[in-house]
Amino acid sequence: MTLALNIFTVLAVSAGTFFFLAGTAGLLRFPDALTRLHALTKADNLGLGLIVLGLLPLVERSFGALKLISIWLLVQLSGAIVAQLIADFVRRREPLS
Amino acid sequence: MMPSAALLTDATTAEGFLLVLAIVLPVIGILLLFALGGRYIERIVLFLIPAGLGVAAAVFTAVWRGGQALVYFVGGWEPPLGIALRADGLSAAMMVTVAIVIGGTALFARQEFGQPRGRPEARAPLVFWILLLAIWAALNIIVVGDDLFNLYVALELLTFAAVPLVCLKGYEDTIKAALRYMLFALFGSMLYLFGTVLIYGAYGTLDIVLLAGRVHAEPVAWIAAGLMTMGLLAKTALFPFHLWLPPAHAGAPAPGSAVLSALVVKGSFFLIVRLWFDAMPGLMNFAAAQVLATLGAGAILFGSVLALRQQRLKLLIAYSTIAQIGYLFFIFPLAAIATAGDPWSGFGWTGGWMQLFSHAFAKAAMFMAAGLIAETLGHDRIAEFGGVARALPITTFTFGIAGLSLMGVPPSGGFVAKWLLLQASVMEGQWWWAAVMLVGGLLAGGYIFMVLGKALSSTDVPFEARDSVARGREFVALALALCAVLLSLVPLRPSEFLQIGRPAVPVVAPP
Amino acid sequence: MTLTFIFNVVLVALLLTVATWIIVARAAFSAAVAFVAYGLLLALVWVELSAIDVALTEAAIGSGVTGMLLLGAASRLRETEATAVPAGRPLTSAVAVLCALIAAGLAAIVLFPPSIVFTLAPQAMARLPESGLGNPVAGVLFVYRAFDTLLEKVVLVLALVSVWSLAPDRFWGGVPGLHVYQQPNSVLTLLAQLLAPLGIVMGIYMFWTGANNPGGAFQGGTVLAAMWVLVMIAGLQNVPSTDRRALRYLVVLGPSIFLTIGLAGFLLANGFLAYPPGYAKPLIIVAEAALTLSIGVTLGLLTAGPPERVAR
Amino acid sequence: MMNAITLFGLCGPALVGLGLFGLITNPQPVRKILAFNILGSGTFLLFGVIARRGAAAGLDGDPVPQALVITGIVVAFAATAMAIALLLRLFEETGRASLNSSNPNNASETTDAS
Repeated sequence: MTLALNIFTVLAVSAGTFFFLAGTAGLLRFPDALTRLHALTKADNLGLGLIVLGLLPLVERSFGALKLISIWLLVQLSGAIVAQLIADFVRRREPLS
Repeated sequence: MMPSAALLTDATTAEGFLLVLAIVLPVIGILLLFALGGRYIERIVLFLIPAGLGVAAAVFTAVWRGGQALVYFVGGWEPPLGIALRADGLSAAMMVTVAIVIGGTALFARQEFGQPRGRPEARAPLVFWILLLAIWAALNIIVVGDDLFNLYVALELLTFAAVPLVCLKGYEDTIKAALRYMLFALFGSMLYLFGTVLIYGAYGTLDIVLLAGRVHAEPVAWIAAGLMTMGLLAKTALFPFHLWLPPAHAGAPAPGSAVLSALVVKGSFFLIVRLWFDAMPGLMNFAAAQVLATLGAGAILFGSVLALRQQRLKLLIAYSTIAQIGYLFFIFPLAAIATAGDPWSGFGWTGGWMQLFSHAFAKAAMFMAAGLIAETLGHDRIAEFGGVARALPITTFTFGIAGLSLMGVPPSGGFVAKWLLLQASVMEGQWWWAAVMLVGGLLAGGYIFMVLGKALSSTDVPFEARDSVARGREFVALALALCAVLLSLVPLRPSEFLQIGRPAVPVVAPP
Repeated sequence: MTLTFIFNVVLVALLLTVATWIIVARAAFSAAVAFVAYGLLLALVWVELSAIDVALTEAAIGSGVTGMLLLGAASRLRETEATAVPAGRPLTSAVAVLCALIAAGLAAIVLFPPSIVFTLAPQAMARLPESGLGNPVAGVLFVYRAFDTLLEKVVLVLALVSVWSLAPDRFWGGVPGLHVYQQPNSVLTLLAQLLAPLGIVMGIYMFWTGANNPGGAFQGGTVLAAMWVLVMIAGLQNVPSTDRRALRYLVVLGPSIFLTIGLAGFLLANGFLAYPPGYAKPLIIVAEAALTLSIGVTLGLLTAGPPERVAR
Repeated sequence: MMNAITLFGLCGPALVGLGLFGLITNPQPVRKILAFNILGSGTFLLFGVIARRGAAAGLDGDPVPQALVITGIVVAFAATAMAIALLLRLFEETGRASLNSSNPNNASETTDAS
């Protein structure tokens, strides 16, 4: 059981890290602000979600698990809204694109 | 929560609570003024200034009577875990000087920075009084603080109070001067803090008394002392770190200039002395002392020559401050390496401090006089000073007798100081400092007489009659200048009071 | 070479890269953006150094509020950058050599530490039970060195006075020039509505737990300040005018209560800033509660800047 | 031997060097303020390493330096806030944000009747 959980942790965290890497690559390579934003938010949500999911079995107390999940939720919330704000700003500054 | 067996020979003394009071009183004033606002300025300040003067006098008396330092362990926690306050003779004398200059400044500024009745709270008055009280609190901590980090916080408090004072008028030039001052100060405080960190790492305490027994002449101590000294020199505006001072001190309103020049730069100088003489007594050697004094000599010559070339009175006085700060640094070669006995009983020690006290009174008086002249004329261009003496006889007289101290001519505290320092440099066989002092005195004579000569000359344009209110302020400036003169009553020998509570002759075994 | 060590090497490499970028980057705005990232990396270093209290402070104040101030300044000053005249090359090289020498000297001190390691940890721990606190850092801040903490609060009040003093005379007592987001009912409003209640709970929790766990008045107060600024920027609450009595009382509330408790020590305990036996913890909690509130208001006002328009 | 603590300990001096360099050479005040913060964080980091090396009595570090760093961070923040406020005010007055100054003797009257 522990082994299975450990394998799960390794897989999930690795997958999460991969998404972060992909997101960073997108941030660096994509041509304009909106697509970069797209890459970044996707990676953030998925990557962090997977990492949190992977870490959950390692947490000893349920309060710790609650903290982990709330971190993810908070990042989701702020990430989504900040992305909106940036997109809004870009749209207003460059109405043509 | 009684302190356990004290590690020190010192323990909280009976009158130690006075030191807390000296710091807390102005702090209460700051909080009250901020909360209650401009309408209460008169009442709060009118209560606090005499109370603070009283506390300073009480500290002075207690040290005088007891013949030993006052000590207070805050919260009952002894160092190294806790913070100690300690007032020796020197601290007590500093505290009284600070209180008198602050008190004088308060009287002088009452009219200029009064909250106008029946009007909404005005900016400059409220800010001025809060800053003045903050400078007072910070300086009181600096003179009695015994913990290097606590002193860092006090140093920052002093800076944060001094910088806005520079640009209180809000003109473009003064804001620029304040920003430059701030950047110098940031540089200085970080270097000081870095040295503090190194000292804690090497010796496990920040208490000055404990450090004296632990510090050895080794690389880490040298690097720490070097960085801290450099940082404090930047705040003291010793040549070649003086660039920020003239525009800052000249740009502040007159009472602000008085406090900045008379007291604020002395705060960081005081810490340099605490560092080398109290915290790290085994570290000072001939070469280090010569370097510091050489910078001082540079300041005297450079500051005086530039003062001579100024066309505006406030800038002239500011450059004169740079020069007069230079003399203070002669204390290092002339007191640190006393040929006979301990440093405290030598001529150099007393001479250095007399220079600080007399300059504090004289410079405060001089900036006030300059403020009154500028107010009357509407400008401070020296070339157009003709007739000032007839219009403002008391102020011109004030400027003159304050000038005596800067030149080092009797009867003045400046004469006592410079005479003692000359004596010390002859006794120590370091005649070169004597030569610099003589040249500095001549140059000071030059710029003082340049101003007086213009002021005494006649003019075709008659002056308008002044307000009668200004007469009171003229007398405040005169009183401070007379304090500098009164210091000449101090006997021309090493002061016993300034030796009270000084540590025994440092004996630091090599590592 | 353990995995943790490799992580630390990467962390330090990143930290130094970002720091170098902050110093050499062409645009001040990108340097300020990098500074926020730098602060977060630094907070990780503090975690690695087992100084969680400092990590929280660094993240909240060092990176968060300081970063916000710097970003604001850099964006307002953007058009002035072209006019700055860089220092000459010989001077720059000389200073670079000098700074490298200083850094090398300091590095030598790190590499060859003194043979005796001094620490106050045993003394601090031995006397901690007297205060009833469980967090030794809180013990240092509110018991052994409470005087530093009190003075630092006065420094904050003074910094606020100084910042306000830069207002032109006609705006004294007016409203700070915080830039409010122009579009009402945007997603920012939503963020403020969702995040602010959570953040306030978080800030109070951080102060409350600080007596026994990492946290405390500074960190909690900073979170409160951030929430308040967010609410103001989102336009949910007006930026208050600086002549409001209540605002001034809130700023001095914490320092005043702390000072009062300190002075009461003269009568009730072993002197200034000493606590009567058995009452140390409740008194510290009271002081910290007031300080958290005052820090929140003061930091918020410092971020908002000097008054820039007349109160309505 | 190189361990993580020494690594962080070396990071401190490097940051101090960088910060000093930026503080002295960069002409823009806002960059000087940034450099001051780097200088400060290097100082604090070294203090943190000293604290970590003082681990004893069941603690992972000496709490005294840790507490001092917290106070230091707050004071450094206050300094930054003040410096930035000054800089922004200068910018509003002059439209510029540099200290390239004129001779103080030529400066406009700063000592008029006040």
